[in-house]
Amino acid sequence: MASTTLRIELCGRLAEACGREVDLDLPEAGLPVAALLTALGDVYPVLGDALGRGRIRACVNETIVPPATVVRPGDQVALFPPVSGG
Amino acid sequence: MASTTLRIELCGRLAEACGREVDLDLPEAGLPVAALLTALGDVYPVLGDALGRGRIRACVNETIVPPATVVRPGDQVALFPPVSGG
Amino acid sequence: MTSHVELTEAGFDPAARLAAFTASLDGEGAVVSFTGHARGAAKDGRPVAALVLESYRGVTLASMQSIAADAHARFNITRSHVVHRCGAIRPGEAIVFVATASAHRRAAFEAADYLMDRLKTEAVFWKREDGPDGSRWIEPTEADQADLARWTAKQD
Amino acid sequence: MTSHVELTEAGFDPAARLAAFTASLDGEGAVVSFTGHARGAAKDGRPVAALVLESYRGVTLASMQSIAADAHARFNITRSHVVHRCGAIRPGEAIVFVATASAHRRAAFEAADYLMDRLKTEAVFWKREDGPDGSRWIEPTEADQADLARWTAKQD
Repeated sequence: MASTTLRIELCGRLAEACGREVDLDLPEAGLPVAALLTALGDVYPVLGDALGRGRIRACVNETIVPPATVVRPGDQVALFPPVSGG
Repeated sequence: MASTTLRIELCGRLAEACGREVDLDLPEAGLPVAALLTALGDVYPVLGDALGRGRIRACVNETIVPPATVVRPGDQVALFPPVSGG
Repeated sequence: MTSHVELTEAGFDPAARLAAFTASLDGEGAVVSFTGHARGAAKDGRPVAALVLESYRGVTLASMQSIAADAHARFNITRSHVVHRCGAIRPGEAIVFVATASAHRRAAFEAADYLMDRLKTEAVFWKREDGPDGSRWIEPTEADQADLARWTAKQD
Repeated sequence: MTSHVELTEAGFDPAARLAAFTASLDGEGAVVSFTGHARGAAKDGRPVAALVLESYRGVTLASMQSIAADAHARFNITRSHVVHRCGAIRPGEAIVFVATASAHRRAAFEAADYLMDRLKTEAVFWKREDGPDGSRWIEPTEADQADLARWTAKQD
Protein backbone atom coordinates (compact mmCIF):
# COMPACT_ATOMS: atom_id res chain seq x y z
CA MET A 1 0.00 0.00 0.00
CA ALA A 2 1.41 3.37 -0.99
CA SER A 3 2.16 5.77 1.79
CA THR A 4 3.65 9.22 2.17
CA THR A 5 5.36 10.89 5.05
CA LEU A 6 3.28 13.34 7.03
CA ARG A 7 5.06 15.96 9.09
CA ILE A 8 3.22 16.73 12.33
CA GLU A 9 3.83 19.79 14.48
CA LEU A 10 3.69 19.26 18.21
CA CYS A 11 2.60 22.28 20.23
CA GLY A 12 3.18 23.27 23.84
CA ARG A 13 4.26 20.50 26.19
CA LEU A 14 3.83 17.87 23.45
CA ALA A 15 7.15 19.10 22.00
CA GLU A 16 9.06 18.25 25.17
CA ALA A 17 9.48 14.53 24.52
CA CYS A 18 10.80 14.47 20.96
CA GLY A 19 10.91 17.99 19.57
CA ARG A 20 8.55 20.27 17.70
CA GLU A 21 8.11 18.08 14.62
CA VAL A 22 7.69 14.35 14.05
CA ASP A 23 7.14 12.36 10.87
CA LEU A 24 4.57 9.62 10.37
CA ASP A 25 3.83 7.32 7.45
CA LEU A 26 0.35 8.08 6.23
CA PRO A 27 -1.67 5.84 3.81
CA GLU A 28 -2.62 7.60 0.57
CA ALA A 29 -6.27 7.37 1.64
CA GLY A 30 -5.51 9.22 4.86
CA LEU A 31 -6.38 8.43 8.46
CA PRO A 32 -8.98 9.77 10.85
CA VAL A 33 -7.49 11.97 13.58
CA ALA A 34 -8.22 9.36 16.28
CA ALA A 35 -6.35 6.65 14.37
CA LEU A 36 -3.53 9.04 13.58
CA LEU A 37 -3.02 9.71 17.29
CA THR A 38 -2.88 5.95 17.96
CA ALA A 39 -0.41 5.40 15.12
CA LEU A 40 1.74 8.25 16.37
CA GLY A 41 1.80 6.75 19.87
CA ASP A 42 2.90 3.42 18.39
CA VAL A 43 5.81 4.97 16.49
CA TYR A 44 6.79 7.38 19.29
CA PRO A 45 6.03 5.51 22.53
CA VAL A 46 7.33 8.44 24.53
CA LEU A 47 4.36 10.47 23.22
CA GLY A 48 1.83 7.76 23.97
CA ASP A 49 0.99 8.88 27.45
CA ALA A 50 0.29 12.49 26.47
CA LEU A 51 -1.65 11.50 23.34
CA GLY A 52 -3.78 8.97 25.14
CA ARG A 53 -5.29 11.32 27.66
CA GLY A 54 -8.01 12.34 25.22
CA ARG A 55 -7.34 16.03 25.63
CA ILE A 56 -5.32 16.50 22.45
CA ARG A 57 -6.99 18.27 19.56
CA ALA A 58 -5.82 18.17 15.96
CA CYS A 59 -5.50 21.26 13.82
CA VAL A 60 -5.61 20.56 10.09
CA ASN A 61 -4.84 23.35 7.65
CA GLU A 62 -5.28 25.94 10.41
CA THR A 63 -8.65 24.65 11.56
CA ILE A 64 -9.27 22.66 14.74
CA VAL A 65 -11.12 19.51 13.65
CA PRO A 66 -13.13 16.73 15.36
CA PRO A 67 -11.55 13.26 15.91
CA ALA A 68 -13.42 11.73 12.97
CA THR A 69 -11.90 14.11 10.43
CA VAL A 70 -9.66 12.33 7.93
CA VAL A 71 -6.12 13.64 7.61
CA ARG A 72 -4.77 13.27 4.06
CA PRO A 73 -1.30 13.51 2.56
CA GLY A 74 -0.34 17.13 2.07
CA ASP A 75 -2.40 18.38 4.99
CA GLN A 76 -0.72 20.73 7.42
CA VAL A 77 -1.21 19.03 10.75
CA ALA A 78 -0.54 20.19 14.30
CA LEU A 79 -1.48 18.66 17.63
CA PHE A 80 -2.74 20.94 20.40
CA PRO A 81 -2.61 20.12 24.10
CA PRO A 82 -5.03 22.15 26.26
CA VAL A 83 -4.62 25.86 25.56
CA SER A 84 -4.19 28.70 28.03
CA GLY A 85 -3.89 32.37 27.22
CA GLY A 86 -3.66 35.46 29.41
CA MET B 1 -37.71 82.12 74.39
CA ALA B 2 -34.24 82.99 73.17
CA SER B 3 -33.38 81.99 69.62
CA THR B 4 -30.47 82.42 67.24
CA THR B 5 -30.30 82.41 63.50
CA LEU B 6 -29.05 79.19 61.89
CA ARG B 7 -27.68 79.35 58.38
CA ILE B 8 -28.51 76.20 56.39
CA GLU B 9 -26.81 75.19 53.16
CA LEU B 10 -29.01 73.64 50.52
CA CYS B 11 -27.27 71.18 48.20
CA GLY B 12 -28.09 69.99 44.71
CA ARG B 13 -31.61 70.60 43.48
CA LEU B 14 -32.66 71.94 46.91
CA ALA B 15 -30.87 75.19 45.99
CA GLU B 16 -33.08 75.76 42.98
CA ALA B 17 -36.08 77.25 44.79
CA CYS B 18 -34.46 79.88 47.01
CA GLY B 19 -30.71 79.76 46.60
CA ARG B 20 -27.83 77.94 48.26
CA GLU B 21 -28.34 79.29 51.77
CA VAL B 22 -31.38 79.99 53.92
CA ASP B 23 -31.68 81.27 57.50
CA LEU B 24 -33.90 79.80 60.19
CA ASP B 25 -34.59 80.86 63.78
CA LEU B 26 -33.38 78.11 66.06
CA PRO B 27 -34.26 77.81 69.81
CA GLU B 28 -31.22 77.92 72.08
CA ALA B 29 -31.95 74.31 73.03
CA GLY B 30 -31.77 73.26 69.40
CA LEU B 31 -34.16 71.17 67.28
CA PRO B 32 -34.09 67.58 66.08
CA VAL B 33 -33.42 67.28 62.34
CA ALA B 34 -36.98 66.12 61.62
CA ALA B 35 -38.47 69.16 63.35
CA LEU B 36 -35.95 71.44 61.68
CA LEU B 37 -37.10 70.21 58.24
CA THR B 38 -40.72 70.92 59.19
CA ALA B 39 -39.87 74.37 60.50
CA LEU B 40 -37.92 75.13 57.36
CA GLY B 41 -40.88 74.09 55.19
CA ASP B 42 -43.12 76.42 57.20
CA VAL B 43 -40.83 79.41 56.70
CA TYR B 44 -40.00 78.60 53.06
CA PRO B 45 -43.16 76.99 51.64
CA VAL B 46 -41.48 76.67 48.25
CA LEU B 47 -39.11 74.12 49.85
CA GLY B 48 -41.90 72.19 51.58
CA ASP B 49 -42.52 69.78 48.76
CA ALA B 50 -38.87 68.75 48.39
CA LEU B 51 -38.30 68.53 52.15
CA GLY B 52 -41.44 66.47 52.79
CA ARG B 53 -40.53 63.59 50.54
CA GLY B 54 -38.52 61.96 53.30
CA ARG B 55 -35.42 61.58 51.17
CA ILE B 56 -33.51 64.57 52.53
CA ARG B 57 -30.61 63.87 54.87
CA ALA B 58 -29.02 66.41 57.17
CA CYS B 59 -25.27 66.88 57.43
CA VAL B 60 -24.18 68.47 60.70
CA ASN B 61 -20.57 69.54 61.12
CA GLU B 62 -19.55 67.43 58.11
CA THR B 63 -21.27 64.25 59.31
CA ILE B 64 -24.50 62.87 57.92
CA VAL B 65 -26.81 62.37 60.92
CA PRO B 66 -30.08 60.52 61.65
CA PRO B 67 -33.39 62.47 61.89
CA ALA B 68 -33.40 62.35 65.72
CA THR B 69 -30.10 64.21 66.01
CA VAL B 70 -30.49 67.61 67.66
CA VAL B 71 -29.13 70.58 65.72
CA ARG B 72 -27.82 73.31 68.02
CA PRO B 73 -26.88 76.94 67.48
CA GLY B 74 -23.44 77.20 65.92
CA ASP B 75 -23.70 73.89 64.10
CA GLN B 76 -22.73 73.85 60.45
CA VAL B 77 -25.79 72.42 58.75
CA ALA B 78 -26.40 71.31 55.18
CA LEU B 79 -29.31 69.45 53.63
CA PHE B 80 -28.59 66.68 51.12
CA PRO B 81 -31.04 65.48 48.50
CA PRO B 82 -30.29 61.98 47.11
CA VAL B 83 -26.67 61.82 45.96
CA SER B 84 -25.30 60.53 42.66
CA GLY B 85 -21.66 60.31 41.64
CA GLY B 86 -19.96 58.94 38.56
CA MET C 1 -2.63 47.91 50.86
CA THR C 2 -2.31 51.21 49.01
CA SER C 3 -5.31 53.37 48.26
CA HIS C 4 -5.25 56.72 46.47
CA VAL C 5 -8.50 58.69 46.59
CA GLU C 6 -8.73 62.09 44.97
CA LEU C 7 -11.35 64.75 44.30
CA THR C 8 -10.38 67.30 41.67
CA GLU C 9 -11.90 70.22 39.82
CA ALA C 10 -9.27 69.94 37.11
CA GLY C 11 -9.53 67.63 34.14
CA PHE C 12 -7.44 64.47 34.29
CA ASP C 13 -6.14 61.91 31.81
CA PRO C 14 -7.28 58.32 32.49
CA ALA C 15 -4.34 56.86 30.54
CA ALA C 16 -1.84 58.86 32.61
CA ARG C 17 -3.54 57.53 35.74
CA LEU C 18 -3.28 53.98 34.45
CA ALA C 19 0.39 54.54 33.62
CA ALA C 20 1.13 55.76 37.15
CA PHE C 21 -0.91 52.96 38.68
CA THR C 22 0.87 50.35 36.57
CA ALA C 23 4.26 51.81 37.53
CA SER C 24 3.31 51.39 41.20
CA LEU C 25 2.60 47.66 40.90
CA ASP C 26 4.55 45.30 43.09
CA GLY C 27 4.15 41.97 41.36
CA GLU C 28 0.36 41.94 40.94
CA GLY C 29 -0.90 40.01 37.93
CA ALA C 30 -4.20 41.80 37.31
CA VAL C 31 -5.19 45.43 36.80
CA VAL C 32 -8.73 46.58 36.05
CA SER C 33 -9.65 50.17 35.25
CA PHE C 34 -12.94 51.92 34.72
CA THR C 35 -13.38 55.39 33.26
CA GLY C 36 -16.69 57.20 33.17
CA HIS C 37 -16.93 59.87 30.48
CA ALA C 38 -19.46 62.69 30.26
CA ARG C 39 -21.89 62.12 27.44
CA GLY C 40 -23.13 64.73 25.01
CA ALA C 41 -26.76 63.70 25.26
CA ALA C 42 -29.17 62.99 28.11
CA LYS C 43 -31.03 59.67 28.36
CA ASP C 44 -33.94 61.21 26.47
CA GLY C 45 -31.63 62.48 23.72
CA ARG C 46 -31.54 66.14 24.68
CA PRO C 47 -28.12 67.71 24.09
CA VAL C 48 -25.93 68.27 27.16
CA ALA C 49 -23.38 71.09 27.08
CA ALA C 50 -21.90 70.24 30.49
CA LEU C 51 -22.33 67.83 33.34
CA VAL C 52 -22.02 69.72 36.61
CA LEU C 53 -21.02 67.82 39.74
CA GLU C 54 -21.54 69.57 43.03
CA SER C 55 -19.65 68.34 46.11
CA TYR C 56 -19.86 69.34 49.79
CA ARG C 57 -16.75 70.31 51.77
CA GLY C 58 -14.83 67.38 53.28
CA VAL C 59 -17.85 65.11 53.17
CA THR C 60 -17.53 64.20 49.51
CA LEU C 61 -13.91 63.07 49.75
CA ALA C 62 -14.65 61.24 53.01
CA SER C 63 -17.48 59.33 51.32
CA MET C 64 -15.11 58.28 48.53
CA GLN C 65 -12.47 57.19 51.05
CA SER C 66 -15.02 55.15 52.96
CA ILE C 67 -16.12 53.38 49.77
CA ALA C 68 -12.50 52.63 48.84
CA ALA C 69 -11.81 51.26 52.34
CA ASP C 70 -14.85 48.99 52.05
CA ALA C 71 -13.57 47.68 48.71
CA HIS C 72 -10.21 46.80 50.28
CA ALA C 73 -11.95 45.12 53.23
CA ARG C 74 -14.22 43.09 50.98
CA PHE C 75 -11.99 42.04 48.08
CA ASN C 76 -8.52 40.63 47.91
CA ILE C 77 -7.00 43.67 46.18
CA THR C 78 -3.61 45.11 47.00
CA ARG C 79 -4.01 48.64 45.66
CA SER C 80 -6.61 51.00 44.28
CA HIS C 81 -6.78 54.43 42.68
CA VAL C 82 -9.95 56.49 42.66
CA VAL C 83 -10.23 59.97 41.16
CA HIS C 84 -13.47 61.88 40.74
CA ARG C 85 -14.01 65.27 39.21
CA CYS C 86 -16.35 67.95 40.48
CA GLY C 87 -17.41 71.16 38.79
CA ALA C 88 -18.35 71.49 35.11
CA ILE C 89 -17.35 68.61 32.84
CA ARG C 90 -17.69 68.81 29.08
CA PRO C 91 -18.88 65.91 26.91
CA GLY C 92 -16.12 63.35 26.37
CA GLU C 93 -14.10 64.38 29.40
CA ALA C 94 -13.48 61.87 32.17
CA ILE C 95 -15.69 62.16 35.25
CA VAL C 96 -14.38 59.28 37.30
CA PHE C 97 -11.51 56.81 37.09
CA VAL C 98 -11.06 53.71 39.19
CA ALA C 99 -8.19 51.22 39.04
CA THR C 100 -7.68 48.10 41.13
CA ALA C 101 -4.86 45.56 41.30
CA SER C 102 -4.77 42.03 42.63
CA ALA C 103 -2.81 38.81 42.28
CA HIS C 104 -5.58 37.21 40.23
CA ARG C 105 -8.14 38.87 38.03
CA ARG C 106 -11.48 38.10 39.74
CA ALA C 107 -10.79 40.30 42.78
CA ALA C 108 -9.66 43.23 40.61
CA PHE C 109 -12.77 42.98 38.40
CA GLU C 110 -15.17 42.69 41.30
CA ALA C 111 -13.58 45.49 43.30
CA ALA C 112 -13.69 47.93 40.36
CA ASP C 113 -17.30 46.99 39.64
CA TYR C 114 -18.20 47.40 43.33
CA LEU C 115 -16.40 50.76 43.60
CA MET C 116 -18.35 52.13 40.66
CA ASP C 117 -21.71 50.86 41.90
CA ARG C 118 -21.15 52.52 45.26
CA LEU C 119 -19.69 55.74 43.85
CA LYS C 120 -22.73 56.09 41.59
CA THR C 121 -25.21 55.78 44.41
CA GLU C 122 -23.45 56.72 47.66
CA ALA C 123 -20.62 59.15 46.96
CA VAL C 124 -21.71 62.63 48.02
CA PHE C 125 -22.23 64.40 44.70
CA TRP C 126 -25.15 66.07 43.07
CA LYS C 127 -25.18 65.85 39.32
CA ARG C 128 -26.84 68.17 36.89
CA GLU C 129 -27.02 68.19 33.10
CA ASP C 130 -26.87 71.70 31.66
CA GLY C 131 -28.09 72.09 28.10
CA PRO C 132 -29.51 74.69 25.73
CA ASP C 133 -32.99 73.97 27.08
CA GLY C 134 -32.10 74.25 30.76
CA SER C 135 -30.73 72.19 33.62
CA ARG C 136 -31.85 68.89 35.02
CA TRP C 137 -30.73 67.13 38.20
CA ILE C 138 -29.85 63.47 37.82
CA GLU C 139 -30.42 60.91 40.55
CA PRO C 140 -29.26 57.28 40.53
CA THR C 141 -31.31 55.22 38.08
CA GLU C 142 -33.17 52.02 38.90
CA ALA C 143 -30.36 50.20 37.11
CA ASP C 144 -27.85 51.87 39.44
CA GLN C 145 -29.86 50.76 42.49
CA ALA C 146 -30.16 47.23 41.11
CA ASP C 147 -26.41 47.14 40.48
CA LEU C 148 -25.77 48.23 44.06
CA ALA C 149 -28.18 45.62 45.44
CA ARG C 150 -26.06 42.84 43.90
CA TRP C 151 -23.42 43.44 46.58
CA THR C 152 -25.78 43.21 49.52
CA ALA C 153 -27.58 40.16 48.07
CA LYS C 154 -24.44 38.09 47.68
CA GLN C 155 -22.05 38.41 50.57
CA ASP C 156 -19.12 36.50 49.10
CA MET D 1 -18.98 48.24 16.16
CA THR D 2 -15.20 48.52 16.11
CA SER D 3 -12.98 45.70 17.21
CA HIS D 4 -9.19 45.72 17.22
CA VAL D 5 -7.52 42.36 17.84
CA GLU D 6 -3.75 42.04 17.82
CA LEU D 7 -1.12 39.41 18.49
CA THR D 8 2.38 40.75 19.05
CA GLU D 9 5.81 39.52 20.01
CA ALA D 10 6.84 43.03 21.03
CA GLY D 11 6.18 44.53 24.41
CA PHE D 12 3.35 47.03 24.61
CA ASP D 13 2.26 49.77 27.00
CA PRO D 14 -1.24 49.30 28.47
CA ALA D 15 -1.59 53.02 29.23
CA ALA D 16 -0.77 53.93 25.61
CA ARG D 17 -3.42 51.44 24.50
CA LEU D 18 -5.96 52.99 26.85
CA ALA D 19 -5.03 56.46 25.55
CA ALA D 20 -5.61 55.39 21.94
CA PHE D 21 -8.82 53.59 22.84
CA THR D 22 -10.12 56.62 24.72
CA ALA D 23 -9.24 58.89 21.79
CA SER D 24 -11.34 56.66 19.54
CA LEU D 25 -14.51 56.99 21.63
CA ASP D 26 -17.60 58.35 19.97
CA GLY D 27 -19.74 59.45 22.88
CA GLU D 28 -19.60 56.28 24.99
CA GLY D 29 -19.91 56.84 28.72
CA ALA D 30 -18.06 53.78 30.03
CA VAL D 31 -14.63 52.27 29.39
CA VAL D 32 -13.28 49.20 31.18
CA SER D 33 -9.75 47.90 30.76
CA PHE D 34 -7.98 44.82 32.00
CA THR D 35 -4.25 44.24 31.91
CA GLY D 36 -2.63 40.94 32.80
CA HIS D 37 0.99 41.24 33.93
CA ALA D 38 3.56 38.45 34.13
CA ARG D 39 4.36 37.58 37.70
CA GLY D 40 7.80 36.90 39.11
CA ALA D 41 6.73 33.82 41.03
CA ALA D 42 4.75 30.68 40.21
CA LYS D 43 1.69 29.68 42.24
CA ASP D 44 3.91 27.52 44.45
CA GLY D 45 6.32 30.42 45.01
CA ARG D 46 9.12 29.27 42.72
CA PRO D 47 10.82 32.17 40.92
CA VAL D 48 9.88 32.73 37.27
CA ALA D 49 12.43 34.36 34.99
CA ALA D 50 10.11 34.48 31.99
CA LEU D 51 6.65 33.49 30.95
CA VAL D 52 6.78 31.99 27.45
CA LEU D 53 3.65 32.03 25.32
CA GLU D 54 3.64 29.84 22.26
CA SER D 55 1.15 30.51 19.49
CA TYR D 56 0.29 28.63 16.29
CA ARG D 57 0.25 30.34 12.88
CA GLY D 58 -3.02 32.07 12.00
CA VAL D 59 -5.01 29.96 14.42
CA THR D 60 -4.10 31.94 17.52
CA LEU D 61 -5.16 35.30 16.12
CA ALA D 62 -8.31 33.72 14.64
CA SER D 63 -9.23 32.33 18.07
CA MET D 64 -8.84 35.80 19.58
CA GLN D 65 -10.96 37.36 16.82
CA SER D 66 -13.68 34.79 17.36
CA ILE D 67 -13.77 35.51 21.09
CA ALA D 68 -13.97 39.27 20.43
CA ALA D 69 -16.81 38.76 17.94
CA ASP D 70 -18.70 36.70 20.51
CA ALA D 71 -18.29 39.49 23.07
CA HIS D 72 -19.76 42.01 20.63
CA ALA D 73 -22.64 39.65 19.82
CA ARG D 74 -23.40 39.02 23.47
CA PHE D 75 -22.95 42.41 25.13
CA ASN D 76 -24.09 45.88 24.21
CA ILE D 77 -20.58 47.24 23.62
CA THR D 78 -19.67 49.57 20.80
CA ARG D 79 -15.92 48.98 20.60
CA SER D 80 -13.22 46.70 21.92
CA HIS D 81 -9.44 46.45 21.85
CA VAL D 82 -7.62 43.18 22.51
CA VAL D 83 -3.85 42.76 22.37
CA HIS D 84 -2.01 39.63 23.45
CA ARG D 85 1.71 39.02 23.51
CA CYS D 86 3.46 35.85 22.51
CA GLY D 87 7.08 34.85 23.02
CA ALA D 88 9.08 35.46 26.20
CA ILE D 89 7.61 37.92 28.69
CA ARG D 90 9.54 39.11 31.71
CA PRO D 91 7.98 39.61 35.15
CA GLY D 92 5.98 42.83 35.35
CA GLU D 93 5.50 43.15 31.60
CA ALA D 94 1.99 43.15 30.16
CA ILE D 95 0.79 39.86 28.66
CA VAL D 96 -2.71 40.83 27.63
CA PHE D 97 -4.77 44.01 27.46
CA VAL D 98 -8.48 44.23 26.88
CA ALA D 99 -10.58 47.40 26.66
CA THR D 100 -14.31 47.70 26.08
CA ALA D 101 -16.61 50.70 25.67
CA SER D 102 -20.35 51.03 26.02
CA ALA D 103 -23.02 53.64 26.71
CA HIS D 104 -23.50 52.39 30.28
CA ARG D 105 -21.01 50.65 32.50
CA ARG D 106 -22.53 47.19 33.04
CA ALA D 107 -22.00 46.04 29.44
CA ALA D 108 -18.39 47.26 29.41
CA PHE D 109 -17.60 45.48 32.69
CA GLU D 110 -19.24 42.24 31.66
CA ALA D 111 -17.69 42.19 28.20
CA ALA D 112 -14.16 42.74 29.55
CA ASP D 113 -14.68 40.06 32.19
CA TYR D 114 -16.05 37.66 29.56
CA LEU D 115 -13.21 38.39 27.13
CA MET D 116 -10.63 37.55 29.78
CA ASP D 117 -12.36 34.37 30.91
CA ARG D 118 -12.46 33.10 27.34
CA LEU D 119 -8.95 34.26 26.43
CA LYS D 120 -7.61 32.42 29.50
CA THR D 121 -9.23 29.12 28.56
CA GLU D 122 -9.88 29.16 24.81
CA ALA D 123 -7.39 31.39 23.04
CA VAL D 124 -4.81 29.21 21.28
CA PHE D 125 -1.71 29.72 23.40
CA TRP D 126 0.50 27.40 25.37
CA LYS D 127 2.04 28.97 28.41
CA ARG D 128 5.22 27.99 30.13
CA GLU D 129 7.02 29.35 33.17
CA ASP D 130 10.80 29.28 32.80
CA GLY D 131 12.80 29.57 35.99
CA PRO D 132 16.20 28.70 37.43
CA ASP D 133 14.90 25.23 38.30
CA GLY D 134 13.43 24.42 34.90
CA SER D 135 10.28 24.96 32.86
CA ARG D 136 6.70 24.14 33.63
CA TRP D 137 3.68 24.24 31.34
CA ILE D 138 0.61 26.00 32.73
CA GLU D 139 -2.93 24.95 31.91
CA PRO D 140 -6.11 26.80 32.88
CA THR D 141 -6.81 26.45 36.60
CA GLU D 142 -10.04 25.19 38.12
CA ALA D 143 -10.78 28.82 38.98
CA ASP D 144 -10.38 29.71 35.29
CA GLN D 145 -12.80 26.94 34.30
CA ALA D 146 -15.27 28.02 36.98
CA ASP D 147 -15.03 31.63 35.74
CA LEU D 148 -15.73 30.47 32.20
CA ALA D 149 -18.71 28.36 33.32
CA ARG D 150 -20.42 31.52 34.66
CA TRP D 151 -21.13 32.62 31.09
CA THR D 152 -22.75 29.38 30.00
CA ALA D 153 -24.77 29.06 33.21
CA LYS D 154 -26.41 32.48 32.90
CA GLN D 155 -27.45 33.35 29.41
CA ASP D 156 -28.38 36.99 29.97
